[in-house]
Amino acid sequence: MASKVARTAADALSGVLFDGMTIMAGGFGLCGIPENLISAIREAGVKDLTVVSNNCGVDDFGLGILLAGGQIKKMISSYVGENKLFAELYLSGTLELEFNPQGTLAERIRAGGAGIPAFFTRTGVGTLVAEGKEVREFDGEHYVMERGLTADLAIIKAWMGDHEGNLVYRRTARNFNPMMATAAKVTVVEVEELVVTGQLDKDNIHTPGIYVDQIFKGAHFEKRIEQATTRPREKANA
Amino acid sequence: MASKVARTAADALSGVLFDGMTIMAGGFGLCGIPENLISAIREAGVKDLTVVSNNCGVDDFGLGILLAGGQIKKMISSYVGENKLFAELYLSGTLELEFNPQGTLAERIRAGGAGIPAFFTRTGVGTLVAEGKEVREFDGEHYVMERGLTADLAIIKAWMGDHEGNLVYRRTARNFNPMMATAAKVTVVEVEELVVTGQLDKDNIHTPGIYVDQIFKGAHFEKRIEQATTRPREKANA
Amino acid sequence: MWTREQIAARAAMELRDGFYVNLGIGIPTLVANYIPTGVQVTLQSENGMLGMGPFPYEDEIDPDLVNAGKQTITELASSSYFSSADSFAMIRGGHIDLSVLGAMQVAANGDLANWMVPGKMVKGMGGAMDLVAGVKRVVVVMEHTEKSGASKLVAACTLPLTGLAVVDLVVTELGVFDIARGKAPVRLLEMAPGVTLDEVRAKTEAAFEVALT
Amino acid sequence: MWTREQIAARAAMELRDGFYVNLGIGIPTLVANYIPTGVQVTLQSENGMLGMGPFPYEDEIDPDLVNAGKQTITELASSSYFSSADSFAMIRGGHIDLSVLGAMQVAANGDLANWMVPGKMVKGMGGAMDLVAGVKRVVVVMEHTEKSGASKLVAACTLPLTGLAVVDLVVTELGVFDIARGKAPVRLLEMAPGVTLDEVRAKTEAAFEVALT
Repeated sequence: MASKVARTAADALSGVLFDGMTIMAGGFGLCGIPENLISAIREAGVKDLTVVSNNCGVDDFGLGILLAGGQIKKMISSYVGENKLFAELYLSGTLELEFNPQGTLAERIRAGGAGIPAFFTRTGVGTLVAEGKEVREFDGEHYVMERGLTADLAIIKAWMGDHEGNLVYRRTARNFNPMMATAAKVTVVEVEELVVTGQLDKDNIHTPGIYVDQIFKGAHFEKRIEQATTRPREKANA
Repeated sequence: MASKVARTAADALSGVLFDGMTIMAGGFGLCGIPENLISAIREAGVKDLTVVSNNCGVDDFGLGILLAGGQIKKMISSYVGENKLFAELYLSGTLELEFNPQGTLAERIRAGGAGIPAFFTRTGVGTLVAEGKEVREFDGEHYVMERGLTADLAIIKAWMGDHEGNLVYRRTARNFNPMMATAAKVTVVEVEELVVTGQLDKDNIHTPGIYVDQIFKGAHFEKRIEQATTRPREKANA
Repeated sequence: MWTREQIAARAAMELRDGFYVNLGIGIPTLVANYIPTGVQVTLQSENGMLGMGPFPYEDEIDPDLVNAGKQTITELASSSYFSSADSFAMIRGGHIDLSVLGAMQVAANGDLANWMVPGKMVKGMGGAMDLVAGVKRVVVVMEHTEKSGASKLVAACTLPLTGLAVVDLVVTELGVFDIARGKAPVRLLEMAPGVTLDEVRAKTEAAFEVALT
Repeated sequence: MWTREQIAARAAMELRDGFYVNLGIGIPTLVANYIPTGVQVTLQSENGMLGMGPFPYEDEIDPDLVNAGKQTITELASSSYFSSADSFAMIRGGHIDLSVLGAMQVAANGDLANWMVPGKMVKGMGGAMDLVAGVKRVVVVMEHTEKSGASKLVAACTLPLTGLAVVDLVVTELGVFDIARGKAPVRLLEMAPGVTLDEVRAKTEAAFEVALT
């Protein structure tokens, strides 16, 4: 069987990128983002991208570097508050933006991967989000119809993965990664640890290998923290 | 906080059962069924039940014993082939039956738990399953609209659970249990091993405790096998 | 008049033992510091965690463990992690008992506006629309008025909505208002110390009944 | 004429290296015994498993490990387990490359009937409707005729349907037919040894073109 294992991010993306494509990028804020793949896309210089991602990184890290490179045409996101360049590009009309409520975005992606072209949700009824969409009553409540979402490519960050493409995420770095892995024509994954098939617990594989086309061990993980919030250590009870 | 831990199945179901209620029962065939809870419902004698379950047990085990007790008014299932009494009751008009494609049943339950009143699927278009339902075209394909499904009670079998109600399933005994745990007003769970909160791997909890109202260690697990299919052991390479 | 901390403490009195709770960013986050004695609640973070612990000590910081405000946090013995899809299935499906959120405007009919001001750069609604649509009880904590003096408890929202008829209770520095999702007239339930009814009337655009206990 | 085993072996030639495959109950299950050398496929079981192994030795039997036919099976190094909702998301979402299923009738337009006979006790469709609606390529293996002699490869299905225009290929004891989901005329691609074209014509109700290679 053709191996799914690639050596580098550039390797894993070879032949996959094209101008005007739609890319789903996992992560919440800077947590659980595919930083090696984002860098490789920056390198590749592909442009006019539509990017589906809950956020858009910060000015010099995460998806922010694709913004800085002028590679993104449109974002589909729920919150983009951490990024000054984003505001500039948007206000100057250079960047298109589609806001989705976070749960609707997550469910649209899950639906896209699960062969569900549309579903109804109470989220957004009576708001700007529902404009132009069908609103229907079920059992006395109103719901808006939302469409499934798919992409040409999903770029995913997992904690561990095996040669088969089975993936395990760690803590809240899971976030949007599992759904995005199911919703794209091609799914490319970077992991912190690449293990031999059979090493992961079969009852606890978060993304089965069927969803993964290429997998590689990331060369470098900065894992930058957006808001390091701490509490003081209490005095020792000596 | 009021404890979720009960001593017995009867304990866990105390005050929950009533005639005419809808019960979701986890399991696929006889694999991963809540056998202790089924016995307790048999004991309790509650009747006119609507039962949502992929199958209906066998004549003398699993949901079959509720059929034998004349307690079930209606089944919502995908396949009921393993049960002679079922056929008799159905053909005599004593038992109502609603067939759902297995994937549609699983998704309807997931939708019920996830606040989605309806979704579209290609499954069943042009068949008896689509009769009386809306069929709609998205991007040139036809899809049928299916409704979310909820219940008064879900009876669930997990492998391990903690005092908080966090659950872990084992192998293919997972099946319908996780979705059903999310889709009922009250969810009662039997486990093979009840552990102290904190013992389960937090990255690998299949059902978070928020979905669980009562949990207990099952008194007895027969875990009957429906079709023991084996292969002969090859001669040792001596 | 109540301080931000006192507003949070008053909102915390809405918590009941065994509740699963989602707290928004800002004053709502402070509510976690005032959970009443004998009340145990489980905090949900909509990015994919149930059972959120306190902020970490400096040497405990983990970039893989953040809350919905992207702040570093810790886990508890009872914690579990899941995807954002599973997290919002939990929220949308009505499994969270109570949410505490900030607001720009709350209307007498229960409408909530808290995500955009036309003409200003919009950061996005994040999970707010999902929370107000799905959570069983929605408590708003906010300043009673804008800096301009305009009331934020209004007859009808003028800002773009986050949700229709979704607010149950409002706590401001002046007092507590029962909104009841617009199913009944707004009622003033409590006034903060030193606040007069005249002051509340002067600063409140929404009509309300006085039902002080 | 092909035996059941030979039908399964011919169907197995449709497998490609790297395919994710779902095999139905009966003859389709036998296909796993004839996977061509050099071809590696991963078997999905729709109750919630990817990477299905062979039947267990007697002392390996595990009641928590069954396939969609409720038979005891084993796992492989590559296996993973998931819920039935996740399993059918995989199927419905078009992630399975090929499914081999039995049938009562296949029509020239690609329609499939394999779950009920009116007037007889109906056991249910199980996962069949989901599989034919979601899997990329559907191969049917069946006996060419009923015991009555009636053709099962028909001009139009008379039995209640499992899916509309879903069948890609049919393998029977007489040969192999390209159905192409009804997008082109049915073509006879291969005949089993000892079978004549006249015999195929006599036993086949559906119109077909002869395209033997």
